[in-house]
Amino acid sequence: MKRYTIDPITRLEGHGKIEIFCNDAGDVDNVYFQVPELRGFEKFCEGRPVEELSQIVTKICGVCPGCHHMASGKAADAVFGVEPPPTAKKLRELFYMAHFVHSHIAHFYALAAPDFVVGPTAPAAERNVLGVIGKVGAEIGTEVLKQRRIAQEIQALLGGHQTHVVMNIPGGVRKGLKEEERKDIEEKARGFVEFAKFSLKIFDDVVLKNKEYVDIILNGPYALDIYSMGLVDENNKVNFYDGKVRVVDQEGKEHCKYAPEEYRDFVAERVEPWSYLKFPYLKKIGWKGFVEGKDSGVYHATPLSRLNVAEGMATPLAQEHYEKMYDTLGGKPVHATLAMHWARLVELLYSAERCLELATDPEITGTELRAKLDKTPKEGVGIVEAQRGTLTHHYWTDEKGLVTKANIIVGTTNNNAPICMSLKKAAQGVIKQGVTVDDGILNMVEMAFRAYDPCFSCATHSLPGKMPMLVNFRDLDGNVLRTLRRDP
Amino acid sequence: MEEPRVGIYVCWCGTNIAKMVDVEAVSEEIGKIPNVVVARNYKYMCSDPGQDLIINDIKENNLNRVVVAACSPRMHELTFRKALENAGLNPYLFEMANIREQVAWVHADKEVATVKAKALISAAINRVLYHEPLDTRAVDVNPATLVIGGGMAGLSAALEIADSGKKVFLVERTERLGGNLVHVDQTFPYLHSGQGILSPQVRRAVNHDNIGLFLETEIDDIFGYVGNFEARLKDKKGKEIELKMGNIIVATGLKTFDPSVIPEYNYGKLPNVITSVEFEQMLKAGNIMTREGKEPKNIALIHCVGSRHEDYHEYCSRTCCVTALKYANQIRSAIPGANIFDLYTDMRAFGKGCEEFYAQTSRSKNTLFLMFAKGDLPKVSKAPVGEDIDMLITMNEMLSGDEIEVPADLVILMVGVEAREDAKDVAHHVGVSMCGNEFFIEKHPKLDPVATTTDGVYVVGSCVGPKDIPDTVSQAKAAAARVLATIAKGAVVVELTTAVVNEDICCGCQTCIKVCPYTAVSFDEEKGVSTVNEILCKGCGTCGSACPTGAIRSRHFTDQQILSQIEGLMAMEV
Amino acid sequence: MSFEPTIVSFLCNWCSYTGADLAGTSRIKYAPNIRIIRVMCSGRVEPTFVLKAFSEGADGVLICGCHPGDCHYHEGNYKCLRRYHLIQKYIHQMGIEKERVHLAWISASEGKQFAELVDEMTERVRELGPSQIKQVMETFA
Amino acid sequence: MANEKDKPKLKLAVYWGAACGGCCVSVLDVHEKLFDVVAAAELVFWPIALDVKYKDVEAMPDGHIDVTLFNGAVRNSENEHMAKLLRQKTKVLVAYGSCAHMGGIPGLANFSTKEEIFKRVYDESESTVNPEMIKPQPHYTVPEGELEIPEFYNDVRTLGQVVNVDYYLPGCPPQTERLVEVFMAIVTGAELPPPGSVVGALDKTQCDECKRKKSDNKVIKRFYRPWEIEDDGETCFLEQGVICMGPATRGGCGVRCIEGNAPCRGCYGPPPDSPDPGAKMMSAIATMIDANEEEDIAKAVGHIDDPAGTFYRFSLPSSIFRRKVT
Repeated sequence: MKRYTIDPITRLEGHGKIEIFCNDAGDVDNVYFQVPELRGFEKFCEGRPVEELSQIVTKICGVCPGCHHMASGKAADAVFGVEPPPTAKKLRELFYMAHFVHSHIAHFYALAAPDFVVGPTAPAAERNVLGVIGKVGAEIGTEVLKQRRIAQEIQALLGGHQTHVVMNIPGGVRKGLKEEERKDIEEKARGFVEFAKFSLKIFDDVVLKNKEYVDIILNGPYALDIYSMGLVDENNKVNFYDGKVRVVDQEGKEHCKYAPEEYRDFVAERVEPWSYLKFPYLKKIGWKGFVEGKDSGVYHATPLSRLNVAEGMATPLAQEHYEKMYDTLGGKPVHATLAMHWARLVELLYSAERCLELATDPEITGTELRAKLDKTPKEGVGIVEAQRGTLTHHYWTDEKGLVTKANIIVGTTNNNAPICMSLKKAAQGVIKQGVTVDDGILNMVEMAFRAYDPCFSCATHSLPGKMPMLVNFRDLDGNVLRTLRRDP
Repeated sequence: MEEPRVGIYVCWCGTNIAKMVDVEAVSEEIGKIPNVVVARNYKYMCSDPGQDLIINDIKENNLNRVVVAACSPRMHELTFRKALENAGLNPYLFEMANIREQVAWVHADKEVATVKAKALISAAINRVLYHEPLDTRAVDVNPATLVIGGGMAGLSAALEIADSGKKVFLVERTERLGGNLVHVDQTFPYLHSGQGILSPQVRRAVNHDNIGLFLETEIDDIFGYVGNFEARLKDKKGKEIELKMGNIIVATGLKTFDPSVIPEYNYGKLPNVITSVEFEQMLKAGNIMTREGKEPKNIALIHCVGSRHEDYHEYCSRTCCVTALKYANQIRSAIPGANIFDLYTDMRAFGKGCEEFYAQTSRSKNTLFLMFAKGDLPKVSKAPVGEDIDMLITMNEMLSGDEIEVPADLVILMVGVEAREDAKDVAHHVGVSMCGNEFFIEKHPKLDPVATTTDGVYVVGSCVGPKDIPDTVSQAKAAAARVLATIAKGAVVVELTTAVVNEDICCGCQTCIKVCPYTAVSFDEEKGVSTVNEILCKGCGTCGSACPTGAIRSRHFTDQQILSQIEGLMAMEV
Repeated sequence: MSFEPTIVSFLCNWCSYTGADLAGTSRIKYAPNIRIIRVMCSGRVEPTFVLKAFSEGADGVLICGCHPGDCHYHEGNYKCLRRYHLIQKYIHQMGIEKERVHLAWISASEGKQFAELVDEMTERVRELGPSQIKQVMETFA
Repeated sequence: MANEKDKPKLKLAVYWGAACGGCCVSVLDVHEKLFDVVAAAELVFWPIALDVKYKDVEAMPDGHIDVTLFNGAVRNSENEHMAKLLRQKTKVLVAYGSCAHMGGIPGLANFSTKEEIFKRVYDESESTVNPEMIKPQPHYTVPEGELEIPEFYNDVRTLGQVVNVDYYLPGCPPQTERLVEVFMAIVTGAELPPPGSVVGALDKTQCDECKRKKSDNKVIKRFYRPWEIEDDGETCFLEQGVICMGPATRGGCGVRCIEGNAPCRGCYGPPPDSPDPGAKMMSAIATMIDANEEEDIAKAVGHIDDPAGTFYRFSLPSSIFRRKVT
């Protein structure tokens, strides 16, 4: 038996590792995606004052700290049984939209674009953001970095700290928005909308006008027949900050729609001895292993799944592109993994538009920033949609508001099983008897993985974006027969 | 910092330390510790030859750190610091390990005691490694002196200083000078008249050009430091007076014990049970008689009233015994026929001429000395009707071993003395400590009996403990001499074991400002940092411990020194 | 052989250290487990010293200052009392028994009381057993 | 160093242990300056970005890498292995960010044991269904072969507790400007402080830069949690009774949290020569209590919730006690 160890030092709570086992015939037997690190936030959040958590949990991930900050902030509100005043909620969402813009821009240009703009089989050396720039022009590269910076400046302005935000306090936010600051954000938001539109145009020109790519998306070994999860508002439109979690099945039929505090009735996590990261699944369906189909509780929570569960986008331009995407890809739901890139761009546009809406909302400069806390703290759940999946924080406290228990389901964790399965499928699709495994082949496998934008890969935002890749051909005893890797 | 070269000296203190600590073994083992150049042990380190050992080693082995393991630093730290100075080494490059009071005298197992001694010494070594040379600073001495209390002690001190041409402010809370002596008719053992002794002194004090007299005046507050004190006085009308002085002599005296708390004596219930103070009034008035106006036939004197008794005061009031003898003599000359019963526990007639006075008194007729056991108090009760005497005293007489009844028309309680309840306030104003029975504590009971732990503040007379007139006066004059000496020098040296701010670290949070009880820390708006006034700072170190940045260092008690000392303590664990 | 605790003690110079000296001059015997460090005022004692003592292997820490109202520096002992309460709360949170740190007031005249205090403290700590901190230090990896 | 022109590119490595990625993001936050950095330095190892494997690092000659920015604490066997390897291969090893510097937020795990953490995460977690009580195993055999993951340690350690560190660059994450300053100093061969120093942070603490109004009124009757007061947005937090780590935390971050109306949390660590990262502040806070009566003091202290988590929020592993005694 051969073993391929794809050892991308990747990031979630630590470094990811992919093990591909092939049978003697040279066909892929099985694939394991391992997350080899744990930090145990659920444990050491115990004993901390609950208002502290929204600052502590940002350290779960420095790439999407804003998501944890928001989920935690909402959980803390719930613990005190309060709703923040409208201004506070809108300021949080404004921050959050900037967070999405910054993240989605980076992912598309640094990770997704190289595969399409430069081409999946192009020389590795070119298949990175610099390659993209080579294709579409240097000023765009600069523009990418600039937009990302601007998005981060907005986060710093509202959140105090550009990375590990200190915005939330139980019942609201610590800081209001001045008119001149609002004006500035409004300007920047207009820039976002333009840039999002431009990005969709690039996707249109480079990907959609290229039959080969569309073919890869639709017919490549990149489709999973699993459930979709995402957060929707009262009109079942996509929402990242607030609403209910909706799950649809393979045909797009609603499986369930639950409020944050009900999450335990619908989601459960499984432990495997070979990974520190747990595997969530739909509780009512149950765990049947790493398999597809209606009877398997496996689901994904990604840009694509979010669009799948929704009945549309809440902003006009995003809605247009939403419809266009499903028309092009043959109606809802879409299961083609690589369609996530498109979906992500639709979300980028939505975030930009929503950012502008909020920046021009008269209430945004209001001065009522905090609700009065008069109830005894007890228990609360906060859910937001993180870039990388539905994020759930659940806290219990004593009467002083000191945390006695915490339970957290991180965005990427939702996709732990799907990632394993996509990788297996991709590997089975491309690594076959007689196929010499080369750089391009490995990248084909990697594309499946990257599509999820798992939190670990997003740390590479705006750098030459290429998953490090190493393949060891081993004999049964695991001795390396031949090593294959890409040169940077 | 230059390579530390430490000298260790383990003192036997005769047998005091040597019999409980294996000094040989200790010095040998300690000698192996890095940086230790010499390790010796010697019979008496504080003796001249002992100090010479250190001085020579410093010169010959060019030591730059010295540790002496001996008695408490409160005893001899200064002695050895001087030795370092004489050898040309900064006195602060020295540390003491207290292996007498903290080891030899309090532990019973030599092996354990020796281990502990080693630990304390290794801690001292660890500490001294981080000692730094410290400067001292000379400050001018204000030639004026504040004397608190206008009794015999205060008067004597004030006059001594004033006579030498220096200004004195004499503060007395009552409306007249003289203190307790005012009540005394005659003094023992030579039966001089109290007035005869007192009035000339009072007269001189009142008219003395160098004495500013403040009657019916109390201390409101005192601040400053040796050479430069400032006092705020308040007189009866509430008027405030501000004064500046360089030294302070505390002579606040004592008060007599109130015997009504002793059930056995029925004082306050039986009209003819009186205190020695009240009896003095009779003697002064010249007529000894009962409340009923009759001349008493049987007169009893009871000793140790409120003294030498665990329920009241454990200490001896020192003057009552001889005073009682004095009464016996005075009564006999006033009422030759009277029977005098002297009920005592131990007759304490020490002091010049007192024992002779006792002998002479006991030889005289119709004075009967009866002894009761300490704590086994006689009981005074009304005599049954019909008897022609007023009261009966029942007691276990020790010499005969019989329980006897003593007849009495007049019972004189020889009341003891105690500290004034307001002594605490004074102690606080001048910063002196008090011992358990509220008398002030001297800097050293033997070597420095009139000074206190606060430089420039002296305590004299009965506020330190019960005293007779000669002791009081000599203390007062001793203190006066000390004060005059500093005035003559014109300057005193103040230690700079003060707090100091590292301005490169201080962030200006101002946590330290309100922490200081002496307003020695202030905020420099310009620099945005705190600064310490080295003269006002008394070196308690509280600000250093309150500083969140570590910018404030408590000189000679730095973090580094103390933390290193802790390591040393543990290094020697077995 | 029964466990012999080591107790590091911080005594203020004016009251407590003098009181300890008095215990000595009065030849009052007490447990040899105590190791004394002199500070000018209990107000100089800060958490760092206590934590350091434990990390070096002390099983208990005894802090003594002047009685309330009698501080040679007016209020240093109150500052110490405030820190003492927070130190206890902290070490408790770190899994160390509160009782391993003790604050007591000893005046210059309370030699007897000091000796008794040392014996009590020694017994209290003996009952608690050895402090685990030093072992944690050694196995920390 | 050699003069500007013929100077070879600086060989730079970036690696994380137990970290969140924020440190890496802070490196990326040079934004448009990124190209200048790439011009001045050759990234020889940055797992999240480059295809350079452990093996390749092992193959490098000792001291091959000029500067390594190691972020993250040491939490498992892999972290430790890489820390030692990179120490060997690096001339200047920089503990980058709070986790490598003091243990950081992951260091709070030293309140618990490995067993307690596993129990909570894999057994007790309310959303977890694990009747067989399965726990991740460093070595596990699946039908197809053996799978390995690093061993999870009981203690979280700082980088300095595992290997010899040349410089500490504090912050959670370090302010990018500070990184660029230090980076440029190294590139231009400017005078570097003695090894073991903290770089990229000020000796003075936050208050020195803090714009809030402060006075000597540091006396606190009652401590408040941030949500218990109406922060006026301009008075020193401590003077409002809210514990702020500012006075005991190095400046250099631009008082960013306080600018966001949150009290300083202490990520930049204590000023120079601090024997313990939290004890000084603990002492200061206790001293501020405005009470002398024992019961009043106890009451005031009662309102200081979670002292260990407050004074050692980012520094538990580097504290005198290192971890909770269990």
